[in-house]
Order: sequence, then C-alpha cells, then structure tokens
Amino acid sequence: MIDTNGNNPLMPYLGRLVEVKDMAPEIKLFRVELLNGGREAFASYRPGQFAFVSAFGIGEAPFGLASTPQRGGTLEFAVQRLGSVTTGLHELGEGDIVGVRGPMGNWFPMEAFRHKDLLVLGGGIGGAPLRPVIQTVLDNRPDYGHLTILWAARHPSLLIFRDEYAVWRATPDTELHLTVDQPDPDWDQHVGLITDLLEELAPSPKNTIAITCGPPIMIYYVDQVLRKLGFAPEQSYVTLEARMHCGIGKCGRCNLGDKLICVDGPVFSMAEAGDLLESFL
Amino acid sequence: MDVITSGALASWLDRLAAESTLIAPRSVEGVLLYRPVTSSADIARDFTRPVLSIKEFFFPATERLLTIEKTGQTITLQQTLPEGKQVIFGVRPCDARGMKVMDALFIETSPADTYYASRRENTTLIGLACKEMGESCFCTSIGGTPDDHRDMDIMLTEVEGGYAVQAVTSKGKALLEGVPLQERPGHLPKQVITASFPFPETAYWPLRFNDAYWEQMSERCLSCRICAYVCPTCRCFDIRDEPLAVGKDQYERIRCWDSCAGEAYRRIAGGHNPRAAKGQRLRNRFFCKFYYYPQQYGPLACTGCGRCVDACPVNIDITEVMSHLAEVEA
Amino acid sequence: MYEPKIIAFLCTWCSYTGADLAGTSRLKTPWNVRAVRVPCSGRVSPELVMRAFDQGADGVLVLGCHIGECHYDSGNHRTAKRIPVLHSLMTFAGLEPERLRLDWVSASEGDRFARIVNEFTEAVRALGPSQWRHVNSLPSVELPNTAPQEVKEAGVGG
Amino acid sequence: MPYTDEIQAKARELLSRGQTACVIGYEAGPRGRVRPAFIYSPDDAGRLVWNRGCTHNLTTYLCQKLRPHGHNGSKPGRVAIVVKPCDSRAINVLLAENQFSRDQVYIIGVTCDGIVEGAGFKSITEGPLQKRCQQCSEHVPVIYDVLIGQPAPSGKTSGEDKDLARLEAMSPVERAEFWLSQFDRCIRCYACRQACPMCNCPTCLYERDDSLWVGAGIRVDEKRTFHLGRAYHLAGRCVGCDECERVCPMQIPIGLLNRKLAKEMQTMFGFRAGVAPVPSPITTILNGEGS
Repeated sequence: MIDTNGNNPLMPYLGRLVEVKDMAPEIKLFRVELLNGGREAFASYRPGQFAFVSAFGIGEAPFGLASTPQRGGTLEFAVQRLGSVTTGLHELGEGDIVGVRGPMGNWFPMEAFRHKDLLVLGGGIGGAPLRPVIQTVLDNRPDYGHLTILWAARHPSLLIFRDEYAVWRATPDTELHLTVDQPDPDWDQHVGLITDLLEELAPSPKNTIAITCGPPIMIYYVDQVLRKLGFAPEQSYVTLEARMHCGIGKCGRCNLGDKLICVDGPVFSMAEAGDLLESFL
Repeated sequence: MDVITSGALASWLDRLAAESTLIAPRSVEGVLLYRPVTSSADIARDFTRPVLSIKEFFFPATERLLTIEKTGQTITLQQTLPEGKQVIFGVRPCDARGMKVMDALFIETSPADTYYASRRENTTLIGLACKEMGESCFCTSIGGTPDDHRDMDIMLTEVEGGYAVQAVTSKGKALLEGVPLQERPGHLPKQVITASFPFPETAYWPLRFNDAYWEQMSERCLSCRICAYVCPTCRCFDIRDEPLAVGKDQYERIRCWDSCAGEAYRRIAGGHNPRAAKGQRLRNRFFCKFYYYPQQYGPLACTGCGRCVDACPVNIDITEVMSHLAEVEA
Repeated sequence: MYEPKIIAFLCTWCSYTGADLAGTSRLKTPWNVRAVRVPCSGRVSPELVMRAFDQGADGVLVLGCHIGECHYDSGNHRTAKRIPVLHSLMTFAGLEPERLRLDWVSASEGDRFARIVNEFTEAVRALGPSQWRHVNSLPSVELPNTAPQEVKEAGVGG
Repeated sequence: MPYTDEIQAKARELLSRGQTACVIGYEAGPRGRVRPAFIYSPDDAGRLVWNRGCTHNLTTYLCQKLRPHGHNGSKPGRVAIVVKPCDSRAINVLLAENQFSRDQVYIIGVTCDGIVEGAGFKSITEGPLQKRCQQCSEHVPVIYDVLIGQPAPSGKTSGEDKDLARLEAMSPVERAEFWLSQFDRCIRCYACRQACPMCNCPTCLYERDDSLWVGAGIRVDEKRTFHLGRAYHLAGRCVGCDECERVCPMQIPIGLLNRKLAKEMQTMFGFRAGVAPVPSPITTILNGEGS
C-alpha cells in the first residue's frame, strides 16, 4: 500500500513543478512531474490517497492528491498558504523542484460505489481530495449513478476548481450546487452553510453514497444532517486530516485512538469513524 | 555456569572500547547517563538505572535524515545513514525490552525505518542483571524481571568475584569469542521481586476513555516532555528542514524527539487542536502505552523502568494510574 | 590580517544617516561592518543579537539616537536598558565583553560613527575570531560520521 | 505539621462558602512525595498538607486557571492558592503584567523557613535545605489575604552566592566551556519553561514552527540560545523560586543564569522582582516614569 523510495521510506522522490496556477487567494494548484523513480510508485494511486510534498529547506507536509493517474502522469496538489511549508511551496514557480513521498493512506472504494448515486460534499480546500472522485466518475460515467456535488466556500473567490464547473455541469447525470457564507454582489447562487444547502436539497439516501471532506467542524455537522436524511453510517465516507510527520505509521502524531490517520485512513466510513475511541473534532 | 572474572571483564571492555564505540553508564557532572567510554575504569557499576534509557543510541534525540543542496533549480539529496559498530554495556532488562518494543514499530511494521534498523543491526547489547529492584521499578508488574535475559545479546549477572555470562544471541556469541570464561558449578542467583502493581487488561482500557479521571489527574501536569524523553519506548518525532551553513543553499532534514504531552503536538496549521486540553493529552499518553500501541504494533509500550515516576516534577505516577484503573475495574 | 565579521544594527533615523554622512564625507570606515538598518534601536531584540553571534558574527554593534532624540520618543530608552542586561548575560555565558557594544550616533555625527566603528573593529580584531559559534558544536558544512550512500540527481539544470 | 490544619480549615471555609471555586495547594502522593493539589470540594480539603517538602511554585498554574475560557471569554471562578514567600512575589509579577486581577485570587500566604533538598521527588520533609532556601532571608509572603504561621523576623543568611562568585571569577573562555558542558546534557524537554510561572506565552518564541531564532535540534549552541534567551526574558521577572533547576532531569544549574540577572537588575536599576506589583524596569523608559 505504501510505496517507498528505494529502501528508505523517508527519502523523497524529486519532482518538477510543471504548472503553478492561482486558484483563489492564498490557494494554488501545483502540477508535479516526477523525475526519479517516482513515476512507478505513483503509477496507480487511488482517489483519497495523499502524499508528502517537500519545499526543500523548509520541510514537508501531507497533501491530498487532487489528480488521477488515468488523466496523465503528473500529480496535482491544491495548497492553501497556512503554515511554513505551504508558504515555502507558494514561493516556488514552474521549473522548481519539490520532493514527493507516497502515495500514502487508504482510498475511497470506488469499485464498491459502482452503479450507486454519489453525493460529494466539499468545503473549502477540503474539496481537493474529492476532485479525483469526481474525475473518476466523469471518466467512467456509465459505471456510476447520479452524481450530486455540493461545493462550499466562505466567499465566492475561495471556491476551488472554478474553471472545471462548466464541464462538471455539462456531464450527463451530474449536478453541481455551490454555496458561500459571504456572497459578493455578483453571487446568484446559494448563500449559507453547506449543511443548509444539504437540508434544502434533501437528497434521498436510497442507493446513495455520501462523501465529505472539509474542516472537522463541517464534517461533524454534515454527518448530523446526513443522519437526519436517513443516510446510514455505512453509506457515508469522510476523509480526515491531522498534523503528521512521516505518513507511514511511525511518528505517532496522527492517531485517533488506536487508529492512525496516515495508514488506517485518511478515508473512513462514518461507521468506522463513529467507532473511533477519540473524536476527530 | 560460565563466569568472567572482574579483571577479565575490565580488559574485555577496554578491548571493546578500542575496537568499536563502547557505551556504558558513566557519571556526567553528577548525572548518570549512557555515554561513550574510552576506559572500563569510567564505567559505573553500582546503579539502579541511568536517567535516560538506551533508546537514544537507536533513535537519537536529533538525527540527520538527509542533506539537501540547491544549485539553481537543481536539488541534490544525500541520504545520511548511520555507520559504525557500537556496543552498549550495562543495559538493564527494562531498557532491552524497550528496544524490542520499538522494533515492533520501526522494524517489524512495514515499511521498516532505515535509520533505526541500521543502528539496531550495528549494536550489541551487554546486559547487567539488577541486583535488586529500584524504589520506583515495576518491571515485574508488566511481564519483565530484574534478570530477564531474553532481549539481550549477552547477559551478565554478578556472582562472587565476577559475572556469570549468558550468550543469548549469535551476535552475543561472536562478541564473546576469545574471552576467557571459567566453568563454575551452581546456578544464577535468584532475584528479589519487590514491586507488583495490578495491571488492567488491555481490553478494559477503552471502557475508561471518557472518565473524568483523566482531566482530574492531569490538572497538575506541566505539559513538559520529561516523561516521554526518559521513556525507553516513547518514539514520537518531528521532522523538519534546517539550514546547514549560513549564506549557502544547504540544508539538512532532521528528525527530533517530540512528545504527545506538548501543547502544540496535534495543532494543525489552521490552528485547530483536537487535543487542546491537558487531560486529553495525558490520556493519550497512558492509552498509547497500554492500549493503542499494543493494538497497533503488538507489545505494551511500557517496560516498568519507573523513570517517568522518578523524573516527573509534579509526581504524575504511572503506577498510580494503573492502580486506579484496576481499582475501578474490580 | 584577520578580518572580523561585524554586524551593526543601525537606527534608520540617526545612526544609519550618520553612517551615510560618514560615507559622503569620505571618512575612512572599515569594510568589516555589515549594516542592518532597523526602524529604531528599540527594535533590536536580544534574539537578533544572539542570532548574529550564533551565526558567526565576531562582534555586534548597536547604534541608536542619543537619549532624548528618539524619533519614537522613548524607543532608545528601552535599548539603553536592554542591551546592558543582555551584555552582562552574554558575558556571563562566556562571550568576551568587548564583542557587544551599544552607543549613540546622531544623523549629523558622521565623524563619531567613523570613530566608533573603527574603535570597535580594532577591539574585536584584537580578540581574534569568536569561539561562540564553533565550540563543541557539530561542524556545519561537512557531513560528520556519515558516508554518502546514494546520490540523487534532479537531472535538470537551472 | 502545624500549618496543615489551618490551611485545611481555610480551604474548607472558602469552598463551602463559595468564595472560591478551587484551592490550589499541596498534597502527598501515593509514594509520600508532595505534589500540587487542586481542591474543589470542602470534603477534599483534608488532602491538603504543609511541610518542608512543599517545593512547587503553584503560581505557575494561575494563568491557565484564570484565563478567560471558551469563545465567549467567560470569566473563570476565583481561585485560592497556597504560596510561600518566594511564590508570593511571582503573584506580584503576574499582577504587574496584567495576567489576572487581584480579585481573582485569594492568597493563602504561609510563612516559610525553608524547603528541603530533594522535595517533590522523594518522600522527605527533613534534611538539608535547598540552596535557594539557605540564601533566602524572606520568611513572610509579600502579598496575601490570609497569613498562616507566625511572622518571624527575617533570618540572616551568609548572603554570599558561592557558585555565582566562582563563575564570575572565571575567564570568558572558562565560562563558555562551563556553560557548554552544562547545556550539552539538555534534552530540550522544556520542563524548566513549563514549570516557570513567568513562562506563560501561549507559544514560546523558541518553539514556533517558523521560528528563526533557534533550530529544533539538540546541537549545544541551539540549546544555549534557548536557555540564554529564556533567562533574558526572565530578567526583572524571575523571583528565584528555582523550580526550573529543580525539575531539570539533567541537573543543569539554570538558576545561576537567573541569579546573575537578578543581581544585575539590582545593581543597574535597584530592582528586585515581585516585591511590589510593578513591571520589570527593562520594559519601561529611563528614570522609571510610566511604561
């Protein structure tokens, strides 16, 4: 499951930034072309997995993989500038070298989701690891049922992957709902929390899988609404985040009770998440 | 039994110090620590246990993982693996057990940690059985004994005029080659067991997770890291890059000890901290020792060495926690 | 001849302008001094001074406005109290006292700036290289006790 | 011990009348070692003790306990605290720095004629006094709401700090070597900082993720930077309770740095920390007018 660089799992592969794109204020999309041996390791990573990206000289941090190998050999990461590593990454440009370790963690069981309707809920930068889920459905459209995407951000400018919405919307059997907390004058879509939007849409739990990623507090409240709508915990998946330093189950940092987010997660069904001794909140 | 005389032991140790790095208990400005020694004369013999365990010779407080050099847009990484043989003399059974506990995580759980594994490979442990249990020792409550030889390469037990020698592993046998041993009749002296604390079953711990007890018992915790750093099994770490030379584009990626008792341990870049309360952090420590670690990697992450009991500035006592849980369980 | 590395923290209103004046007046000042321009000598926190020594400075000079002339009224009052305390702490920890100096230079005192800088440089030169950074600490550039195991090349030029 | 009953009675009274929500004092742990105790109910007041093993400076808990908590910043309940004369000066420093207000604490001052060496780590109440106590002449707290014990006249001490004098007499090179050999043992457990009532920054300057002031490793010069920086931050604030030195598992004489700076503050500014609730002179302008 964890592919490592040679024999040393802490040694990163090198990758070159082939594209750095501003997605929103303080959020950039990095596209990385792997240089040494890493291509093999990342040949068949899955939606939901993550990798450590190094800004050399500053450090490394985990990021959800925002791409799928089916769409080409480059890796994509959406990075919000928050701490020292993300700041270091934001200072890099096309042609610069970064380090990549991975792919790490488990993934969304996309095979098990076949022929089911999917409800994808992304909040802010938390939408990034859900993009591979959306892409997988779009690229294998007949295999999946109806796809409903609820995409939220604090402000319209903070919505990520905006240039892809048209394609998502144009795909048959796919709908996209946007919502923001603080609209600007041009905003003509839903205003409010993602939970408000979810309650208004009230999707049926029948033959449906819900997939959520966002801040812990959002995951908590989305789960409450999903339960109210009749979603069983087994029908609901989340991807969790934590501070971590190794990604391979050694550094002890990311445990939730006796589970480690880096190797037992980051993807959990709400049934599994509910069984965790320690709350992710 | 095979016996090495005190004199023969001294010359053997002097030879080992000359041939490889010999690490042994030594007084450093009044503090007993495992430190490299050049002469057997510097080695302390009469002690309960040094302040720090032997883990720092496998999992150092700070170690370099790799070096990074930037030249224009080119990056050169160089892996820096530890080298050289080391022998640790005077290892107590609790510390040797600690290494077995760490092996379960760093070696036996895939992927193996290259740095730890190579140090482990290059190190031989010469144990010294405890003559008696220290005031805060409780290895016997946790499956060990003061003369447990199982986790050593060589075990020494003090007898009249010298030490009884057990070669436990092939690494140990190899190290003993050419060492003069006397065949002596009789058996190893029996050890005195003085401490026995009730030990709550692993399966019982989750039932106590939400107890108010954790908040109460942790109120006096200072959130320092002594308990984790003196512990022979605590292994949490942080990784970061630091500049190597002023004004040059050279960096090292280092790994350093960390502790779940520290306030920022779980805080993420956005500021969210799921373990902001002391009670949550200390609960994590005890659950890690007795529940999480066994669930994740197998062995209990406590060897009963009692270091945390003696070093805690505010007397947070792991045996008191065990006793409390056992009492609630009963 | 041994050339010491000297870091001078100069208040932008007085001392930095004083240094400028020394330059435009073509007064001779040693090149050893690396000037760090700060908004006020009160900005020179003890961490800055310690970091300078940690990173290999042989001497640190803090220059501010004369007391009563601070652009911010009392910024230099704090300097006047803090730097002497830091001086005594660092001396107690083993730094030669001559390596840290606090003084005042106004915008019109180009000659005074030149004199102080020359005096200080000579005093530090006489002491020789600072042992503060290097004593007992790992060498910083060589890779100690380790051998190159594997070299990975990015394979792309800058 | 004679004062134990009085402390217990006071705690019982404060808690049963609802005058304070909590009493912070000392209790004996299961091994007989004295340790901090947090008493919330009059029924638990019997756990409190007073003896020569009561070494901890309990004021280190005050900032956390009295900080407004929750998102609405609700005011926490009033807290009573048992203090020795040295600890009482820490309260003055914290008051001067507006960490909490005077009405938030009920101060149970205890007269003290010294704490024994090894206190807190051993079940011990008799024996030689700690070094700091041998040099201390202050037997009555400087601030209190109730005083337990008889105000004895200030005792006389030699007044001489031999360790300090020995170090001051060394050459700079010798001193540098002395300190490096001491800091070499440091394992960066931060117990010194955590035990200190004055080290109450939410995130220590030396432990920020993006800290430029010191690396995260254990190179000796990094450790020296941390310890000197910490000592400097305590200039004019340290009350000399010496808890930092007591808790150090590596027995690094950290207190020497603090005593040196206390002496300098006395010489330079005629200032002694915590005698009154006034801030350190290095945070104020010259001549002391205002801050």
